Amino acid sequence: MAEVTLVEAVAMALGRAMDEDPTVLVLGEDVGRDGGVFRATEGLLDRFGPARVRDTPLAEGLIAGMCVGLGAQGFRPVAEIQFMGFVYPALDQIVNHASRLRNRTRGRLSCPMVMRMPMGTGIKAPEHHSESVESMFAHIPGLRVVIPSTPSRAYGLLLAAIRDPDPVIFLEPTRLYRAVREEVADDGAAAELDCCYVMREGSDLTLVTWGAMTRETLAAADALAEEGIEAEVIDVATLKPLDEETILDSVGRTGRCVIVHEAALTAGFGGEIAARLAEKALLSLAAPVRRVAGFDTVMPLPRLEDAYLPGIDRIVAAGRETVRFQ
Amino acid sequence: MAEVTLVEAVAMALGRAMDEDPTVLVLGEDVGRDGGVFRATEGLLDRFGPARVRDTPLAEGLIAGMCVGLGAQGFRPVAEIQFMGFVYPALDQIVNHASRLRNRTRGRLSCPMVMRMPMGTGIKAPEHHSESVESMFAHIPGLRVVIPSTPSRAYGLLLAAIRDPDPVIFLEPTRLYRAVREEVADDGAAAELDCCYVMREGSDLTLVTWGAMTRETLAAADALAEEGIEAEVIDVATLKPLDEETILDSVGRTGRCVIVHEAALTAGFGGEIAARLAEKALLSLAAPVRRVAGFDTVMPLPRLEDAYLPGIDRIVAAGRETVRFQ
Amino acid sequence: MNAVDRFEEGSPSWPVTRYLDKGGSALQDIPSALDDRQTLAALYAAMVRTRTFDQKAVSLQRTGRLGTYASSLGQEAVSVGIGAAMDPADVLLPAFRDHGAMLWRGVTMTEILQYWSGDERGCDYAGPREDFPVAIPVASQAPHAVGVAMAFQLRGEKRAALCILGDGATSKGDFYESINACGVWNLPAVFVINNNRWAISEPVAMQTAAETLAQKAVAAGIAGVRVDGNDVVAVRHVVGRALEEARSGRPQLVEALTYRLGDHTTADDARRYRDDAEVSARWQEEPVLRLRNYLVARDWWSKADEEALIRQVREDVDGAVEAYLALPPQPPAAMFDHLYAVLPPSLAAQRALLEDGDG
Amino acid sequence: MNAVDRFEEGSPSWPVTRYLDKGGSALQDIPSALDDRQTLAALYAAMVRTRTFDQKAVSLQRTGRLGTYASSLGQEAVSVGIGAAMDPADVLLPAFRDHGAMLWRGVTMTEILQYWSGDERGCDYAGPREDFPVAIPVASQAPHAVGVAMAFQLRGEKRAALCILGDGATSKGDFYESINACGVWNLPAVFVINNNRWAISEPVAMQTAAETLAQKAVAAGIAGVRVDGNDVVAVRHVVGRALEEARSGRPQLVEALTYRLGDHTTADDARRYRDDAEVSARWQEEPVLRLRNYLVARDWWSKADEEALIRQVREDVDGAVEAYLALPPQPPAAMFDHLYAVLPPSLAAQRALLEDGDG
Ligand SMILES: Cc1ncc(C[n+]2csc(CCOP(=O)(O)OP(=O)(O)O)c2C)c(N)n1
Ligand SMILES: Cc1ncc(C[n+]2csc(CCOP(=O)(O)OP(=O)(O)O)c2C)c(N)n1
Ligand SMILES: [Mg+2]
Ligand SMILES: [Mg+2]
Repeated sequence: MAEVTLVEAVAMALGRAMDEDPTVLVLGEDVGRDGGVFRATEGLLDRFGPARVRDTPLAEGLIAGMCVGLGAQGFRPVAEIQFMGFVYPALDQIVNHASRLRNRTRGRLSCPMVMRMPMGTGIKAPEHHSESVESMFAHIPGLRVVIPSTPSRAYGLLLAAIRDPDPVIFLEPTRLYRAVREEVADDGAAAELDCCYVMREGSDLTLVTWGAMTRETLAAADALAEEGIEAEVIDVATLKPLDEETILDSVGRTGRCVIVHEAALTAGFGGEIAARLAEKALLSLAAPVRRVAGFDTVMPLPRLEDAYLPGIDRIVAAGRETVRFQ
Repeated sequence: MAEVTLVEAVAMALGRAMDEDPTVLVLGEDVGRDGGVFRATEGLLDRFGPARVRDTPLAEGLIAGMCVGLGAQGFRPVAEIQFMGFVYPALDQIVNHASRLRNRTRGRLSCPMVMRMPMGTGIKAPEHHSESVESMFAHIPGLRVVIPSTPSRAYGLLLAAIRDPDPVIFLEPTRLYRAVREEVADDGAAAELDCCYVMREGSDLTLVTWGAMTRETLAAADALAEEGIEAEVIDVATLKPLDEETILDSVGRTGRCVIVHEAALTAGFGGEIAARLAEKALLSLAAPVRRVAGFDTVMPLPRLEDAYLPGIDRIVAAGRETVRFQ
Repeated sequence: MNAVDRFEEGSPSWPVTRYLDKGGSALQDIPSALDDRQTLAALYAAMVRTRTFDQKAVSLQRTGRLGTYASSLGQEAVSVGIGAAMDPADVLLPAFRDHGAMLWRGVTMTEILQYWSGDERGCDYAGPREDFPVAIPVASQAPHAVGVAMAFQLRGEKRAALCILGDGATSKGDFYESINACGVWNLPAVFVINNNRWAISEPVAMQTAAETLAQKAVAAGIAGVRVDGNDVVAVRHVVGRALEEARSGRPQLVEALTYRLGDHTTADDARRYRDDAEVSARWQEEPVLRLRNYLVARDWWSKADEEALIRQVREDVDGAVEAYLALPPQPPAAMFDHLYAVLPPSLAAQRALLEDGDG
Repeated sequence: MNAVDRFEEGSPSWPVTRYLDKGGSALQDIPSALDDRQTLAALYAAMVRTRTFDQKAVSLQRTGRLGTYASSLGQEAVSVGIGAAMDPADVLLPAFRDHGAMLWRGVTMTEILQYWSGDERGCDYAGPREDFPVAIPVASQAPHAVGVAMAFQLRGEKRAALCILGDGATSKGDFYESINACGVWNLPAVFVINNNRWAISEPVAMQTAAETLAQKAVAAGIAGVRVDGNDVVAVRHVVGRALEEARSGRPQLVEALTYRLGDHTTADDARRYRDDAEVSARWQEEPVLRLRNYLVARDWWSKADEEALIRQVREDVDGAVEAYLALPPQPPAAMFDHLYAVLPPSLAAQRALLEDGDG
């Protein structure tokens, strides 16, 4: 069993999926000889050849639209969008077609595609390389929106996403690509979609997060533990469709909840989770729900990236205040 | 003073704005001789000529991108997107450029553009003519998102939007275009942006909504009044930046809140409002917040449109249950 | 307004293929593969069928029994010619005005009416199972054709994807991205531009300064040709040849010159923006009479043939309308039935809300 | 891999304008407006300046004092030629690799460094106030050029918008939509395609089957020409003529053939995907030495000139770097300062959170 980073786990899952299913294709900009700008498709060209590992012209709308055609024909395209900031030209195809083809044709045609893309800050890249607009996708009926937070989760969820018969937006936190190594068995075992994962148990407070912010959130939970506050940490993992039970169950026990995300606060996905609590857990809530999120301003260029990103301190402070709230 | 429909009020505001400011331009598909498919630009070509009222090639990305160039050059383009379902090709320009140009250049260049588009169901048009994805725009820092609910509000808010120095997404509820007539003076008076409007006062319950759903919501409030429940009805009008004070103030008094919108529930803008309540009005809340919203499925073709749309009954039921909640 | 002039046969480097002149006289020998009564009569019958159906659909809309509908009046030759040129195994990716091609390929009139009545089941074609449904967002079907064609190439199948687009669609980026990609990969795809001279109220001159739409192929490094879209023989032939080329890995762009004789859709009133005189003049070029004249001149079509055809087509259309009107409505909860392959449990409550009639 | 062959002078219908051959010998008379020592020496100096700056920027990045940076090594002639051809009143809409043009137009080295260090203030150019900042999303600047050109047209000004795009950008829909729209409206815009043969790891053959990129103009019905992008004289001349045409209402597409001698950016390692031999061969064509050879041959450039220039440029670059390194950081709350013209009160709390250092 190899110790791998998250991006290596992605490559491993892609290789596995292509191995076991000849209908799986990989396409995108620089996914071939270059192996992807983050090396997520490294080695695939040599293993599977240029027919199945295809460098595309520089056109995200085309990439997404091709996937719809390939999907309708029974292929399982896995497309890479080089950075989330470049996904917008693909939105028309994702929203108006990929998410609707099955519904529109009453199941006659479908769209078993995966669109992978790195998201979020943390690598000090130029503008548009640090987007977190997962809530835009989470609003669209017919899509799945999945965000892994560890190498093994990335491996398992990506396999599940590729095998899933419907379109999946698979968001890979750039900041985690090489942050940690983990033992991941290349055993073809998928992880469960459509469910939250409890990363840490605790009875005083529920911290809900996903993607890269799981790291800061776990660190904040450790810091809170030193103050005697035991926080449960939930990794939402699949934003859509949302497994609200796990969250409601936890908050039902703790009565206190802080939601953490990197995306801008307003109309971010944290709002949806807070809303579910206000609707379905009001009587359990012993303190106001808090959101620790990105500011409602344009993600700054790298110099101020860290100032934008919700840090451990802000999470700890929000957790502390939430627990102390009477 | 003329009795006008909402779409006539839009045309009136456009004419007024073009009259008083030579930098105001109108552009889009079929906005010239045809006067727009809904007649929102009727008469403008004859009054202002083809240089200022411009039929564009069929390309929404181009339309939005041109506006960025025109805006940077000091013009105030008012673009029409024919239906909200066709706005996605423009998203790259809206999100990556229009909303960011001022910030990116530290104020050197800016983007005083308005993108108007009809939204929502109600006219039994084919697919993609019934979208309500306002929350996608509301998530983007640097934008204003404005939705009028009456002819006079449309007139005043559109003038304000055109005069505003920053990009405004101006969403016109198709269902209201010809639903009512109202006296609107063509006096050039703008309505206030960035604030909610209280459409009806009441002390038992707060109903929060916007756009077309204001009609059903007001009707529901009337029905509730017959049961002895006095509902306050708030028209959010500007979703971004959000005036949360008016909402918090009302719920602070009523302790009960139902949010109504046509867009799909999950990650819809109702989630943001419910979240604000869970964060900032928890102690005032005497009952769980309720959202009455579109289902999390693809907006069906016209035959099932009415079944998709949250109806008066659902609002009344939610209001009643919320007030009865102990 | 007469903004379409330069779209006539003007450009010498982009000649227009045509066999029958406006009046139906042959300008050159009809391609031998088409030059028999049966083939031409079938093309003629399909155009009559399409037009009859179309008129019925418009009248159903006018009487409140159909939703907004996009008529193909005057453009029957483009659509029927495409349908006839395709192999059953090819895949059609139509726009929203291509009823003739869909009907030829076996989509039923009832299905088409059901779709335009606002019922998704109309897209679950019993016939051509792999064909794409109508594309409403203009040009958005073009990249799907790239994907479909790539699927054929990957499987080594001798099939082609045929995508129909309007002249307005040639302004959209997805059109260019798609023809360009087909060039890169030598994909078996044919893009037919139905140049009916108008995109709602905008004449082609408002879409492009290009003298022809066929020449847009140059940008992609693929072949582009023009055809008289009111001459079904020419369309059938040129598109047929294009499909052969495509199946051999040479993607093609075909510009078919026709004219939208009707309103844009039933929601439109074209008199707001175009002269009646222009429309009347274009009636002189319309495709149905043109082919009939030719058939009659060759003694391949009699009054009796015509009457029998009309009777048959009316019967078919009436039968289809009857079947359409008798269709049971979808239950509201059906809106959840094909959202995902399996409805996630988290949506069950919403579905139940609808089933309770509480929706 | 040698996928770019057909992009050499191959296509007879799309000739490449060139004055100096690889070695710097004149192939034809230099346009008289440029044929003096001062003009050519200025072009030479600007290329040296650009290259020196570029190398410094890369080394700053390597030593952790700059963010990811896109070098223009080998492409100085395209960028400088454009800068020199433009009037100050024209507006530049660059991609992210066009430092030479920006510098010529008065953007300072310090500003460019500040931008690539991740500080928005680097886009608040003290010089060309109307020029657009660097566009990161490929081809997304093209429609801005349409808007800018339309503004000039509306005001009746004799100015042009000049938009620079990479070869990869010609695959994106916004490029086609923009050139097409300029054709429709006869807008004063020039689009220069910097064909440096690579888009990160993809050679041009992966972007298009078109034999040239200039021919993409045919799709838009506008003029398209090719120029040797390593011959600054040719670039200066061809782009200058294109700008004149554009200002008279005839939009232009110019394909400049050059080569990306360096990595895509400092985050890239080009040896992963392209042969060293290809790069070495291309070094024989690079633009700086080419012009120097010509100048020297004409006795317009001495060793002393060269030394003086190098000294001056180094001094300038060092001064700029010093100024850059001394720039005070933006306070975190600055991220709210230009979000809107006036910060909405509802955001004051978030801004305050940052100002408290609590962020
Ligand atoms: C992306 C997009 N924008 C706008 C519309 C609205 N619309 C429907 S049809 C049409 C004109 C299409 O013209 P053309 O492509 O020539 O096809 P035709 O209607 O003539 O068959 C427009 C603007 C749309 N459907 N899709
Ligand atoms: C829309 C978009 N997709 C992807 C990227 C990532 N990316 C940055 S540069 C580049 C290649 C650009 O190639 P080209 O246009 O030839 O310009 P060059 O880098 O050669 O100057 C890519 C794919 C991007 N910036 N924008
Ligand atoms: Mg048309
Ligand atoms: Mg390049």
